[in-house]
Order: sequence, then structure tokens, then C-alpha cells
Amino acid sequence: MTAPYVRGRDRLWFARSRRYTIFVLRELTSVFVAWTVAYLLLMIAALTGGGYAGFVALAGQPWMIAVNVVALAATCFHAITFLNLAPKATVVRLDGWRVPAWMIQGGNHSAWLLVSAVVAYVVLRSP
Amino acid sequence: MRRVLEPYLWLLFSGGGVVAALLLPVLVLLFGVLMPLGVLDWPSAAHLAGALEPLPVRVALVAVVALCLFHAAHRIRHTSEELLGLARFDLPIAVVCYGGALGGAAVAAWLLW
Amino acid sequence: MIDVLIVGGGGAGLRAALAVAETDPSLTVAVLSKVYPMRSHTVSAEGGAAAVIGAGDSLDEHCYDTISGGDWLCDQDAVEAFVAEAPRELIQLEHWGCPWSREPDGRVAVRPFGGMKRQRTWYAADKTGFHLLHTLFQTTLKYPDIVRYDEWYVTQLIVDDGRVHGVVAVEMRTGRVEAIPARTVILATGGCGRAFPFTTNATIKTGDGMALAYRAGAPLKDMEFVQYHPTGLPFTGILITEAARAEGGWLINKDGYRYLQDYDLGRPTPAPKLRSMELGPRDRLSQAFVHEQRKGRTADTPYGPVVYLDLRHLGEDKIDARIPFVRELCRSYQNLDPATDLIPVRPVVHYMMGGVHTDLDGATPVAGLYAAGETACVSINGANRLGSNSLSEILVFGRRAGTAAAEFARTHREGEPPAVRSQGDDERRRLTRAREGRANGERVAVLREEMQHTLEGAAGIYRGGDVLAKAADTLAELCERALKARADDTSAVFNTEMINLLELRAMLDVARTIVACALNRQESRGAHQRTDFPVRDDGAFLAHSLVHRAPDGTPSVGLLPVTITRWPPGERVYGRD
Amino acid sequence: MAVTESIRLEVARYRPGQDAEPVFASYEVPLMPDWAVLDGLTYVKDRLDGTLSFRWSCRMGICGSCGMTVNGEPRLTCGTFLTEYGDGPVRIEPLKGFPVIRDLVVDIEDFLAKLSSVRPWLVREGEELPLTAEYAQTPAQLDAYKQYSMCINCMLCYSACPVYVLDPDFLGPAAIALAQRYNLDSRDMDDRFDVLSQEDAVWGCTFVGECTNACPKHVDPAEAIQRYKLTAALRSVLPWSRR
Ligand SMILES: Cc1cc2nc3c(=O)[nH]c(=O)nc-3n(C[C@H](O)[C@H](O)[C@H](O)COP(=O)(O)OP(=O)(O)OC[C@H]3O[C@@H](n4cnc5c(N)ncnc54)[C@H](O)[C@@H]3O)c2cc1C
Ligand code: SF4
Ligand code: F3S
Ligand code: FES
Repeated sequence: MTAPYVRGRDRLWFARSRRYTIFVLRELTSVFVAWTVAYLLLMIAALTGGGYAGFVALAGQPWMIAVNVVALAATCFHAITFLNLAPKATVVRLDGWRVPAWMIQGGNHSAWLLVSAVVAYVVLRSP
Repeated sequence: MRRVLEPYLWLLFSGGGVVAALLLPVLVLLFGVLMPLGVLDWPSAAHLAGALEPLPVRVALVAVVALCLFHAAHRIRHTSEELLGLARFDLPIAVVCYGGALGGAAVAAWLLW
Repeated sequence: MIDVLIVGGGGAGLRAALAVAETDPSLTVAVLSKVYPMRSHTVSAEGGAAAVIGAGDSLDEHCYDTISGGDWLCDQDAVEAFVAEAPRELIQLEHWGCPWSREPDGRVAVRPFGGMKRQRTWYAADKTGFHLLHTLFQTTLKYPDIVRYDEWYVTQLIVDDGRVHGVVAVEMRTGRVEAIPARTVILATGGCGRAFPFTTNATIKTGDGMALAYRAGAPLKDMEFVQYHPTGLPFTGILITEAARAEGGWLINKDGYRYLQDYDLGRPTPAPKLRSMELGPRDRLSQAFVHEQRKGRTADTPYGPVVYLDLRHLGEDKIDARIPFVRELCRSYQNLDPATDLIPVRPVVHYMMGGVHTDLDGATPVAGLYAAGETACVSINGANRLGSNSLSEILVFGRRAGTAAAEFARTHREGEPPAVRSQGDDERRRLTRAREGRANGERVAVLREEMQHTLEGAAGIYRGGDVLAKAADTLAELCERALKARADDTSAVFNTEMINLLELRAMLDVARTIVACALNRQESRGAHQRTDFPVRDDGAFLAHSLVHRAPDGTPSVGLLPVTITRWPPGERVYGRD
Repeated sequence: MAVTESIRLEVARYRPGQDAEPVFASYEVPLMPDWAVLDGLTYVKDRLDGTLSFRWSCRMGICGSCGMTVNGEPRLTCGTFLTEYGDGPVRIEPLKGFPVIRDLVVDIEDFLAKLSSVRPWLVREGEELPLTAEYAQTPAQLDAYKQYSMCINCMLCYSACPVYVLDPDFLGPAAIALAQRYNLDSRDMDDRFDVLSQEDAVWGCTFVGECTNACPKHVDPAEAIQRYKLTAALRSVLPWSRR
């Protein structure tokens, strides 16, 4: 008679607002993180087991390039969101003054650029 | 039991998130996009194998693989449960996800030694 | 059987509950409230709570400010007890975790306030009441033995043979009507600002406790003293705290002139000066507004005449540090930024000095019935309350009432009399009938608006005998009409239409006592200004109004002498040293 | 003020015993420039339909009772203005994620139980100061927890959090922020690890961050939770490091 109404599970909750959708996309970048790791492992396998040429051919397949372009976008999205959210867990206080989030974020992104540059240098420097 | 594990899983997830953020984009960019498209030349196998030679590099690589996969496993576990409403199957899902991550790390170790 | 049943989960009620729980865990204590405790109106208080702490201040000075502020209508023994215990109460709150604003050395900070000669108002930015209420509420959670009846509405006190035995209340969620037996009842139901059309008060402030006590035979005291706060936002009535003036805000008329200097409140100085100009008492400031309006020096808005509160010279940093909520409220509700714009304000009904007549322990003449907080009148506020005395009052007298009720419950262990059941059954029948619905009749809102405008017209800042007499008749007639009000909602579950009707009836009872007391007091004192009797008359009226309900429902007013201990009546001097 | 325009409110009605599930009722109310959604609802209740039930009290954004879903978003209806919705209609539903008692009134008992479960009071050990002296706390120490003390218990953050809406056992944003309000208070001696470091407590949060977006008082519960995750993780790795 006076029972409260309990709404059933909303299966499409992630489509109810743009921000929910972005959240889900952010989480789904993890699939491409896993993919990227798998791809790199394939390459390592080719390097250590001999078959590098075969790997290079596989990597050149258009569908493979397409997948990797998506993976690039996903990992970049992951990097941006993850590095932006980091200051939430780490509140840095100097002498009672709270270091503003943008500074920490800025530091994170600079680190990202730096690491990327180093990696690129190691891979590409002429043998 | 898993209650006690949660903080450790989260640390691995967070560490993996940072590593993935710092390293993966540049790696896919180089090996997945620019080289296959011919914008850059593929380095020689010898050069790459040489780069993998030092022990610290191999240890680091295994760690990177493990952390990134843990990161992915953690998110995939939670997202699949939230997206598909599978929270009641948390235990098997967790086993599959984290098991997969461990497996991947093992493969990496095996390949590099 | 409940030993101490507290009606009201605001500051006074929760403080009383803690007093019982902390001193005698063997007693059962319950808090019953028509809203969840943290929604109670104490949450809206902004400016601060007064208590002497600083060096250079003294208890006597706080007493004197309070008594002169109250135009010598305060009971001075009550004021002395209040002032002496207030510091302890505010420190107790600190020990419970209240986030008081601090000095750089870690001590509690104080700010100036209207009518106070020293800085003694403790504050938590400008959300003092919010922090105070949440601290109290969260501290009560530590005591799982404090039983809570959340969203229960008390409709009647069970009184038999001059002694209270409990209450009848509706559980709003189910519509269930229950007689709840109790050895003692403490009314902590807050004020009645909603009886007026334009008020700072929340919608729950409908004078229920005053009406409950009054109908149960306990007299109300000093009901003619209704405080107008000088600075409310035009349309909503939302309060801009006095702290805005304490921090240095100016009141200016439409010509940009600090008009208070024309009303014997001192000379303008750039920095705020205690007990002067903008830091004068509220009654005098609100009266000055009326005179400005008559002189045509107020500005017109769709919601009536206004003057302006000027905070621009304080600068953004000070506003954000000291009165951030003022900025938030102005932005949301007035679409302006006090750092760059003038805030339009006008006087608004804010606080009820009168209430249920009690002694220093909150005891009413009905045995076992206590009252504390805004609903009570211990008589520390007299004819005009000073800002920031009320939050301290609800703590001091909440605790006192709790302790006294606990003592009464310990010493009166007799069982439940048959009256509990029979009165409960009667009330249940009445309320069930009320839910059967009535299609023809006037809407609650229509009656309510008529009551509000009648009251504002007759018992506003200035009052006249003939208007009051007419209002008394109109209100009596409205009481009749309210008995036949329309009722569309027949549901038992969360029937707010029925609650609104019960609240209306409470407000009507209270409104009639306000008008009757105002009519009886043929003098001008504090917040009660009679155009036909413009001066204070200590010969005839240095006395409280005490109003009883006659059997036919009409209010009958008598006088009760004021207790004077050390401060003989004198002139109220502001801005002149 | 002269009424120039009107706006349509579509209000969810649920009358237990009468409706199997909520239905929408339409009301036409004046579109006044300074009316909040709540003013629209009180207009309906006062003039059009006395049977509509909803909670409100302070009408100034501080009591926390008037939270509802307005056009899909959790909002304080006293602080959300009709003009925001232009030509309307404005769809008003009860807060998502809570059982509906009637019309726009939801059941908050479970939320209150959660608040109580985190020991939201000052926990102290040892000697107490007498009631003549306060515990010293510098403005910087006050600042360390102040933001988390601003919560008005309006529950918008719960309604916005998909984790809570899917799994009502999740301790949820406001309760964790409240725990942190005390954890970070220099006068408090507890860290509430036993209640907070649980699967259904901080570890249940997947950092959607919507709680913080929805919060009308800038409490930033998402931050409170992530900070505690770090605290709890470090405490687990270094068991001797309490706080
Ligand atoms: C906007 C504003 C700002 C203020 N600022 C200050 C300030 O800065 N300093 C200061 O000292 N004072 C201030 N005041 C005054 C002060 O806040 C109040 O006087 C004080 O909070 C009253 O507290 P209380 O406990 O008596 O009542 P309330 O907090 O109003 O609580 C009343 C309780 O009674 C319950 N109740 C009522 N009727 C019933 C019923 N029939 N059945 C069941 N329960 C019922 C309600 O649910 C509620 O829990 C301010 C007031 C306002 C309006
Ligand atoms: S954290 Fe914010 S949104 Fe959540 S209950 Fe508190 S005030 Fe409301
Ligand atoms: S939305 Fe929910 S998942 Fe966490 S960050 Fe906020 S509690
Ligand atoms: S009515 Fe109090 S927060 Fe909206």
C-alpha cells in the first residue's frame, strides 16, 4: 500500500549524459592499452625469434594501421585524462599553501613529453 | 580475502596508468603508425635487439608490460561490471582479468630470456 | 516510556539531547522532528554566536549590551546566567569539532556585531549556524541511544491534570498517527517567521511549538516583539547577514548617503565602529528604513522599496575570506556581485523575541513541559534581540532544559495514565477525518496569504491601535475559515497538504497572540513601535506580556514584572559615547 | 510583476497504492525572471494542485532538502532557475538512485545510515581539555579540511554517481568526504581505515567524477575519495604508517 517505488536498472545509463559517455570511453581506453602491449610483445617475439620481416609486413597491413591509429588516439586520451586526474589523489601542500592542480598537471604533461622524446631518441638514433 | 588485496591492486593499477600514459603513445606512434606508413624507416632488427640486450632494459620491459596489463585488467574488470551489470560475477571476472595480466607478463619474461 | 522527548531537531533540540545523553545514559531520550535534524532552520544562521572570550571584554559588558539592546525588557537574572554560560557552550562546540574561524595563532577568532560594544561574536566564516548544526547532529550520531523520529509532525501535547504525558504525532511517511508517551517533553520547535509574508525564515518556521504549548494551557510571553532584520534581499527575503556590516559594509539610500547618521546612530566613519551607525541594533535600523521611505529616499523595485548595502570597498579578498556565502547568495539569487555592485535590501521579518514562557531552566508552568530555543521566551532578548545572541541562547538553554528535564524524569517515575491512549485516539480520529478530503472550501495558500498580509499590515515595524483591533477580528474569522479549508489530498503517505493546513492553524493561533499583545502594549519599546503611543512607558509597561488562551480560543493578555538585578532602566544610547 | 510568459513543468507523480510506477503530470506556471524551479513547484502546490508533494525548507541552498532531477540532472531546485530552460518544458523527477516514497520525495534512510557509519564526530583519546580552553587550530590546519565540511547532505552526488545507482551498497561520495572532513581535522585522532578501506567504500569508486560535478557546495567528494585511496594504499603497504 505504501511501498516506495524502486526504479529498475537502467541498462543505457552511460548514454544518458555526455559526461557518462566520456567516462566510459575513458575506461575503455584500457582495452587499447592492453592491445598496444600485445602488439609490442608481438614485435619482441619477432625480434627474438627471428621473423622481423614478417612482423613488418603484418604491421603494414591497412587494417593493422587503422587499429593502431585508434590505439594511438586511445592511449593519448588515456594519457591526458590520467595525468590530469593525478592531482586529485595527491594534494601537495607547501608551507600551508596548496599547490594548484594545474601546476601538478603541467608537471605531469611535461614529464610525458620528456619521456616520449627520450624513447624516440633511443629508438631512432642511428646505429 | 580480496578486501585485503584491493589497495595493492589499486597501486598496481595507478602505477600502470602512469607508465602507460608516459610510454605507450610514443611507442604506438612510432611502431604502429609512422613506421608502417613509411614516414619513418624501420630500424634494423639488430639495432632493436641491441637496445633490448642490457639486463636492466629487459627487467624494466617486463615490469612495464606487467604494470600496463594490470592497469588494463583493473579497468576492464570494473567497466565490464558497470557497463553490463555483472557485479555478481566479480570473482570470476577478476580472476580472468588479473590472470590475463599475469600471463602477459609471463610471456614477456619468457620472450626476453 | 521515553524519559525525555524532544520536539525539534534544531540547535536547541540537539543540544538538549546531548545534555541528557552525556549526563545520564540510563535515561531514554528521543528527538522528534518534522524535518531531518540537519534540515532544521538553525542551518541558515550565518553571522555568528556571541560569548565573551577576549581580553578587554567582560561578562558585565555583554550583559549590559544585551539588556540595553532589549530596551530593558530582559530578565536580568536570565541574562546573567546566559552570558556566564555562553563561553563554555561555544568551547564545548569547539571540542565537538565545530570549525570555528581562527586567528593565526590557532585561537578562535571573533568579529564585531550589531549593538555589541566589544568583539565577541564567534563565527565559522558566514555559515555559523550550518556548522553548528552539523557538528551537533554528527555528535549525536555518537550516541546510538538517542532515538530519532525523523519526519514526524507533532499535532498535540498530551496534558492531563496540569502535567504533560507525551505527544501525539503523525509519521509523515505513512500517515500513521501515534500517541507517544513521555515523562517530559521539551519543545524546541523554533520561530514563526512564516506567519509574515516577507521573512528570512525557512518554510518550516510556523510556530508549531508555541501553538502546541498555548493550546495545552502554557502561556506565551512577549509575543508582540517581532524582529525585523534591516537587510533582506527583496524578492526572496533571503538574509544578508549582519556580519556584512560588521566587516565594514555601509547602508546607503538611493542618493548614496549613509542615512543612519540622521537617526541618532552616530557619525559615519570609514571603519566600522562598535555600537554605532551600521552596527546599531536591528530595531533602530529597520525603523530608520521606514523613515527614509517616507522621505522618498529609498529606491523602487518590483518587490517594494529598497536601500543599498555597499560592500564594494571591502574588496574581493576580504569578501571571499569573511563572508563568502553573502557573495554566493547575491550571485545566485540577485544576479549581482557584491564586490562590484550594490546589494538592494529591505527590512524583513527575522526573529521572534517572544515565545513559550519559561523559567531559567526552560520549565513552563505545565509540569514536565519544557521549552528552549527560539520557540521559548526565557527573556534574555527583551524587546529586541542582539544579533548572534540567539545561537548562543539555543545552546545555553537547550542544555539547561535537557538537564532539568532529565532531573524531572528521574524523580517522576509513575506509569502511563489513561489520558495518553484516549487523547491519542481522539486526535487520530480528528486527523483521519481531516484526510477524507473536502472539495469546496478555500485553499490553504489563500488563507495563509490573507493571514500573512493581515499580520504585516497590523504588526509590522510600526503599529497602530485601530489597525491592530481590526486585524484581531480578521484573524479570528480566518481561524473559522481554516476549519473548513479545502483538502484535495486524501493520501496517507507524505501528505504535505495536510501538514500545511496544520501549520496554518498553528500560525493563526500565534498570529492572534501577536496582535493581542501588540494591542495591549500601549507604549513603544524596542521592536514594538506604536504610532499612537510613541514613547516608552516604564511606569505602566516595564513588564512582560503574558498571554493565555481563553476557552473560546481568544487570547487573554496580562502583565508580568521584569526581573531587574543590577541595571536600572536607562536610555538606549548608540553612536554617542 | 506582470506575467508575460509561462513555462510548462512536467512533474513526475507517484502515489503509492494508486500508481504502479511514476507518471508525468503537466503544469503551466508563470515564467518569472527570478523564479527558481522550486518557486514553480510551490506555485503548482499553492494554486493548481495541492496534492503534489516535495520537500523544501530554506530556499537558500543550505538545508539540502530540495534535491531533484531537473531535465535529467541532479539539482538543488531552490538554486536552479526556470529561465535556464528557455522555452521549457522542464522535466522534474525525484533524485535518481533512491526509492521514491511519493511524488518527488525519496527515501534517505540508507544515506543517513551511511553517514553515521563513518564515525562523523571528533574522535579523541586521552585527556580532554577543560571547557575553558579551545584546542588550537591554525587557519592552515582549518583549511586542510574546511572544504569537506561544507557538505549539506543534499545527496546530489549519490544521484550523479553511476556506481551508487547500480550498487546501493556503495558507501558513496558524501559519506567518504565526511569521513575525510574528520580525518584531516588536526583535532581528530582516528583514520577510519576499517570503514573506508572496503570494497564497498573507497575501493568501489571508479573515479567517474560526476559526484564533484553535481555538488552544489564544491565539496569535491571525488578528490576526497582518491586522496583516501592513496592514504589507504600507503597504509596497507607500510602498515606502521598511520596517517
Ligand atoms: C537566516 C537567518 C540567519 C540567522 N543568523 C543568526 C546568527 O548569525 N546568529 C544568531 O545568533 N542567530 C541567528 N539567527 C537566529 C537563529 O538561527 C535561530 O533563532 C535559531 O537557529 C533557532 O534554533 P532552534 O533550535 O530554536 O530552532 P530551529 O533550528 O528552527 O529548529 C526547529 C526544529 O523543530 C522542528 N519542529 C517544528 N515544529 C515541529 C512539529 N510540529 N513537530 C515536530 N517537529 C517540529 C523542526 O523540524 C526543527 O527541527 C538567524 C536566523 C535566520 C532565519
Ligand atoms: S558532497 Fe556535495 S552533492 Fe554530495 S551531499 Fe554533500 S553537498 Fe550534496
Ligand atoms: S561519481 Fe562515483 S565513482 Fe567515484 S568519483 Fe564520484 S563516487
Ligand atoms: S530548500 Fe534548502 S537547499 Fe533548497
